[in-house]
Amino acid sequence: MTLTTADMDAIWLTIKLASIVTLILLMIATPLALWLAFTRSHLRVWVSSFVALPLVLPPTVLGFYLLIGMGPEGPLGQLTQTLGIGLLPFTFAGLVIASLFYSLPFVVQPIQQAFEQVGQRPLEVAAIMGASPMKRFISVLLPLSMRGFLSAAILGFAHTVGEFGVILMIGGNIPSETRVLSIHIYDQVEMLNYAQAHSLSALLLLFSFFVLLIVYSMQPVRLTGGARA
Amino acid sequence: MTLTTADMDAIWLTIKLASIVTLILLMIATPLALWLAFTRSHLRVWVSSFVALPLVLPPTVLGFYLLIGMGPEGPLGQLTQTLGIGLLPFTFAGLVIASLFYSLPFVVQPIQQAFEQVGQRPLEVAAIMGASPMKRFISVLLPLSMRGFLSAAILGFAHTVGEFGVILMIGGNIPSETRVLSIHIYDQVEMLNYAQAHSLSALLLLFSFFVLLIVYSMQPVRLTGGARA
Amino acid sequence: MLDIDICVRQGRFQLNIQTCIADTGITAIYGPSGCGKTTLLRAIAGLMPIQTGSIQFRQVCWHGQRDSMPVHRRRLGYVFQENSLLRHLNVAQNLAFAQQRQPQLDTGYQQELIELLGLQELLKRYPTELSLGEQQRVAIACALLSKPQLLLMDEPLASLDSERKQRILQHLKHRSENFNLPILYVSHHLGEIATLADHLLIIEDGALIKQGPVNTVINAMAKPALITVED
Amino acid sequence: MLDIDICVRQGRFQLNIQTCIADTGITAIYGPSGCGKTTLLRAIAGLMPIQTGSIQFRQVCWHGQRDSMPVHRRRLGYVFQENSLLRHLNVAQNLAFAQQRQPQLDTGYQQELIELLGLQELLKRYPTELSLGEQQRVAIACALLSKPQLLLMDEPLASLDSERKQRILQHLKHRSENFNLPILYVSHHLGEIATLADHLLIIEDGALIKQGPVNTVINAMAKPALITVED
Amino acid sequence: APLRIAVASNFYPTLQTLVAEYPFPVVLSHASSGKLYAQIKQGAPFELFLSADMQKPRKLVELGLAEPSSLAIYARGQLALFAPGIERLTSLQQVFTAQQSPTIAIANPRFAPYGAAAQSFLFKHASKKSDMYKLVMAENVSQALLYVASGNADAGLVAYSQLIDKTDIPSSQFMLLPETDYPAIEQGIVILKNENTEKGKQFYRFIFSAATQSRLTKLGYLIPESSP
Ligand SMILES: Nc1ncnc2c1ncn2[C@@H]1O[C@H](COP(=O)(O)OP(=O)(O)OP(=O)(O)O)[C@@H](O)[C@H]1O
Ligand SMILES: Nc1ncnc2c1ncn2[C@@H]1O[C@H](COP(=O)(O)OP(=O)(O)OP(=O)(O)O)[C@@H](O)[C@H]1O
Ligand code: MOO
Ligand SMILES: [Mg+2]
Ligand SMILES: [Mg+2]
Repeated sequence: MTLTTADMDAIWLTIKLASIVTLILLMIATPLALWLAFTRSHLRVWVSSFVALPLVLPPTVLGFYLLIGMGPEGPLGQLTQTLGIGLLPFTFAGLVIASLFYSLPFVVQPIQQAFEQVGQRPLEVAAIMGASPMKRFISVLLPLSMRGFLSAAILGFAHTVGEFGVILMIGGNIPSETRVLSIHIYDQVEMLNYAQAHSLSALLLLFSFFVLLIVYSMQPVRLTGGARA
Repeated sequence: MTLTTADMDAIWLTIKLASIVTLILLMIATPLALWLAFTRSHLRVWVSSFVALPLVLPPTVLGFYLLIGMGPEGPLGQLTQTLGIGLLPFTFAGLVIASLFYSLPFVVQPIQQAFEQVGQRPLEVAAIMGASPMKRFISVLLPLSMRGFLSAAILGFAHTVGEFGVILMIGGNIPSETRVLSIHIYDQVEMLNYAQAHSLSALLLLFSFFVLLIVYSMQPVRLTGGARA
Repeated sequence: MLDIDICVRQGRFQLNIQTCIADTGITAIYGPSGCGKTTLLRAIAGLMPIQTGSIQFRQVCWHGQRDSMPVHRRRLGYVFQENSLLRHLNVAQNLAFAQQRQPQLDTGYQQELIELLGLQELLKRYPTELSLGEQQRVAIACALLSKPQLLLMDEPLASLDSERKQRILQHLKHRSENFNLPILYVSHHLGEIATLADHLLIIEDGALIKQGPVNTVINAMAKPALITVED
Repeated sequence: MLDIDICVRQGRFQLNIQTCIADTGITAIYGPSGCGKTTLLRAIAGLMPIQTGSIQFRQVCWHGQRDSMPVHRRRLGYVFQENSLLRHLNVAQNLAFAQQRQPQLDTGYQQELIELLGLQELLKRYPTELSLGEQQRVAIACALLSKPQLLLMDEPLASLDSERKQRILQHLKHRSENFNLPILYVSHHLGEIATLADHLLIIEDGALIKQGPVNTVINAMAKPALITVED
Repeated sequence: APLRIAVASNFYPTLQTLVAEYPFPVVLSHASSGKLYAQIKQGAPFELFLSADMQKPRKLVELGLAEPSSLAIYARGQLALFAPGIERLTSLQQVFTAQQSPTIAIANPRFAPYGAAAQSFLFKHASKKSDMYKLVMAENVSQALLYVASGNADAGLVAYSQLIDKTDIPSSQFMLLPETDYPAIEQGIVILKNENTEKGKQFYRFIFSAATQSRLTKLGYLIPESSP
């Protein structure tokens, strides 16, 4: 198969988008998951439900509301205009923001689950040994939750790569800016260029499979699976 | 707001689809997660990667391949025809099968993570007390993994409710049979019936929020979070 | 008789034991920390992969060349050195779970053990809500209630006070004698061993170095200091 | 002086202790299983919510009406009754982690402890790859290496053999005397207490029932049987 | 069983209006023409296909999935310019004078016929170089309209049928573009080879009836010069 410039652009854009979104998501999800895992506030249930909400909205519908929300009359749009950023739809930044909403629950859940499973004892041990809350978080909680972060990163990255409906809605299909691979392949299908669609899909699958293989292979030792744990 | 018959049909169809899919997914994912969590086979990495694959494919592209695979010339289509079931696309059964592929990784991951965190000791204790492998699974592993099953069920159900691209492709948008709520809302947007789209989305959100609230509230006691665990 | 002839590896540690253990009375296992006592009990229970060797209990093959009897069929009681309870069940449920081999709960004996071990107040509590000594007491009750044909105990009384310890030891001795229940009892406490055990096995560095009736072995021990220091 | 005046609740259990503990030498804490020994240590360490009361150590307020000093600032060593190690770090890394309060590793003392506790072979191993006695030894090393001003030990020697136990007890005594390090030492073993401790606290059912120099208290104990049975 | 019709999204609202007067039960499934084509190829249970273009129905005929003789143009789409921000819209140039580098929404020219028409119109009346405006492409004309309606795009080239008779869109905000300035949007119909062919033929005749064809002109379409 031959890759056209348009193909290469779409691939590169997709990798860029998914990487940036995954990174930001991990940064947002970690404190959120921390709070959800350890708080005793009754707000917990409400926040949990709220975080999971984008899940149930069909992507195109979510995209529809993001389009309105980021538009000149929408709250987000008014904010970005006041800040002098302009409007977000049809820009790469807009895709990033939309993807953050869309993939957040998939990243929060595994991290929260991992935090909950660590339990208090390792944190107590570290505190006794003189570790400040920050150090406990970095050198105890994080490494013990590696398995959860791995799941979170995989789900977040893959979900963003496979994202379609939201981007279709707010992207505007602009080459090199918002035409990611999923849209690009879809275009081929719509244009009845099935051969090109097949090739691109195969490439995407192979690449993803390869990435997943690597990530799963470097999975950390199972810290709790030992016979005596 | 007033709900038309078409609205009601779509809502009912969605609830039916998501419930059936979630149930089947839990049944498929449990043995798979069990194997993934406890095997030492080097196939593990390959199977893990394979399970996660549907994630990266854009839904419409996944739908496109399912359409071909379930069609008269596709392997699945040939199978169903030989079995005398006929073809699956554009039927409710077809939606169920497609959703299974689509949502599987979201259900396998949390269950697997939960199984891994249980560790060997509780299973050893139960075996010593005379529990057969089956009993160990049912009365020890399952209850200790409840948190994971909860996450899995929420993600699976919600993801199926929010599913759009795949269903649009293989469902054919047939009222009462394959026109689920996500498609129905999108139709309203397409037909510029924004008001109706808003109402339906609000309904979906409220309903989902309510369900999530209930599910999160009945979350089991944290078995490992105790101060001395 | 419990016939053991096994070789077990764990990282760089290797356990090589070939012996016959009496299937009556209490056999104490003694040895320095890390010598392989827990590993031995786990191997007997079927919880460790055995490299080569065989285990036979009362003429029945538990582990042989070709196959291995699954753990849940071996009719064992085992008080682990730590975490012997199911953390998702409360104390009463743990006791009930331990009796699944019986057609119905042995309420008489259960009541006796609840009194002996002082569990009355604890029945509704979950393992994470118990002190360590309380957990050990519940674990002993579970092991006894499961009507085992062989009882494995890995330092079961390490966190108990002397008064209660004495009563429990008496009960174990009585139970072992009257119900034909052999007990393998790991302890670091030679005083405890002297009062309780009939036989003694001494392990060092993964190998059996001495075995016999408890008095003979203790008297013959190379370092009598061990006994006098403590008692 | 360690001034304690606290009320702690845990389910239906209540601990009410008001006392002054000497800030020199070794103070043993003794009492039946479930009486509240672990709870007391955890409260002192700042790991338990305290209902009402205060804790002062050497004139510094650790817990008062309004605020509470965070655990990591209290300069404590604590050997927990179980799971005192960080399971994602190997032994050497645990030892290093314990020394984070110091500007640099105290390799001299670390080497001394490694020999005393026999950890040489274990440095590369993870906690799950250690026997229970080995874990306890590593935990003792960590607690001592963290240069604490107060050392809390919850039955730290329960799974160790007598020979090693003696050497460790000697070291603790020496360390406490020469480095002005008070030690609170929970034990069920009156023999051990008699040789090791300077002071003794007896707790029953959440309340302090006796306190004083170790010999006075032991001699005055209502049930001398406790001592003779065991020793 | 009711008659099942696959209809291109842009014609769906129009067809719904028409079907209201059809005496027999009809089930409409709509999607983009490309999707419907793929579905029909895989055995979708439709009796009729109303596409947005001629290419896809023709291909289905070539594949032997449709009645060759039934292939015909049922309507010709008309392009409209929609720019709600401009008072008294009369030409595309107003969009450029009102704002520098305006955002213009069209359907994707690579597969949506309205998109292709819109693009060629733009190239003719504005410029090929995109520094004069920012072009955003929607999946179809409905979405292009949404881009404009939500204020994210300043103007859009959409289907005239979407705007005509819309109570909430004043006629001063859009204008019909001259038919000669873009390639004709010929929308094709075929009868699919299916058991229900008879019912399909009946509806096919209904579409080409004089009454229906004249209604189409009121709904924003041009009718084909010759009907089958
Ligand atoms: N989470 C809890 N909920 C209710 N009761 C609890 C909880 N944790 C501990 N307890 C009770 O508090 C009491 C004191 O426990 P603690 O662990 O302090 O005992 P201890 O003196 O250390 O006993 P041991 O010698 O067995 O370790 C016990 O009776 C125990 O059952
Ligand atoms: N997973 C493992 N990998 C490597 N070595 C191990 C592993 N588990 C245990 N060991 C080693 O095996 C040896 C025997 O351990 P075991 O637990 O049987 O000792 P033990 O006699 O019960 O000691 P203790 O009295 O301290 O409980 C120890 O030296 C221990 O370090
Ligand atoms: O209905 Mo179309 O194929 O988007 O112009
Ligand atoms: Mg052991
Ligand atoms: Mg305790």
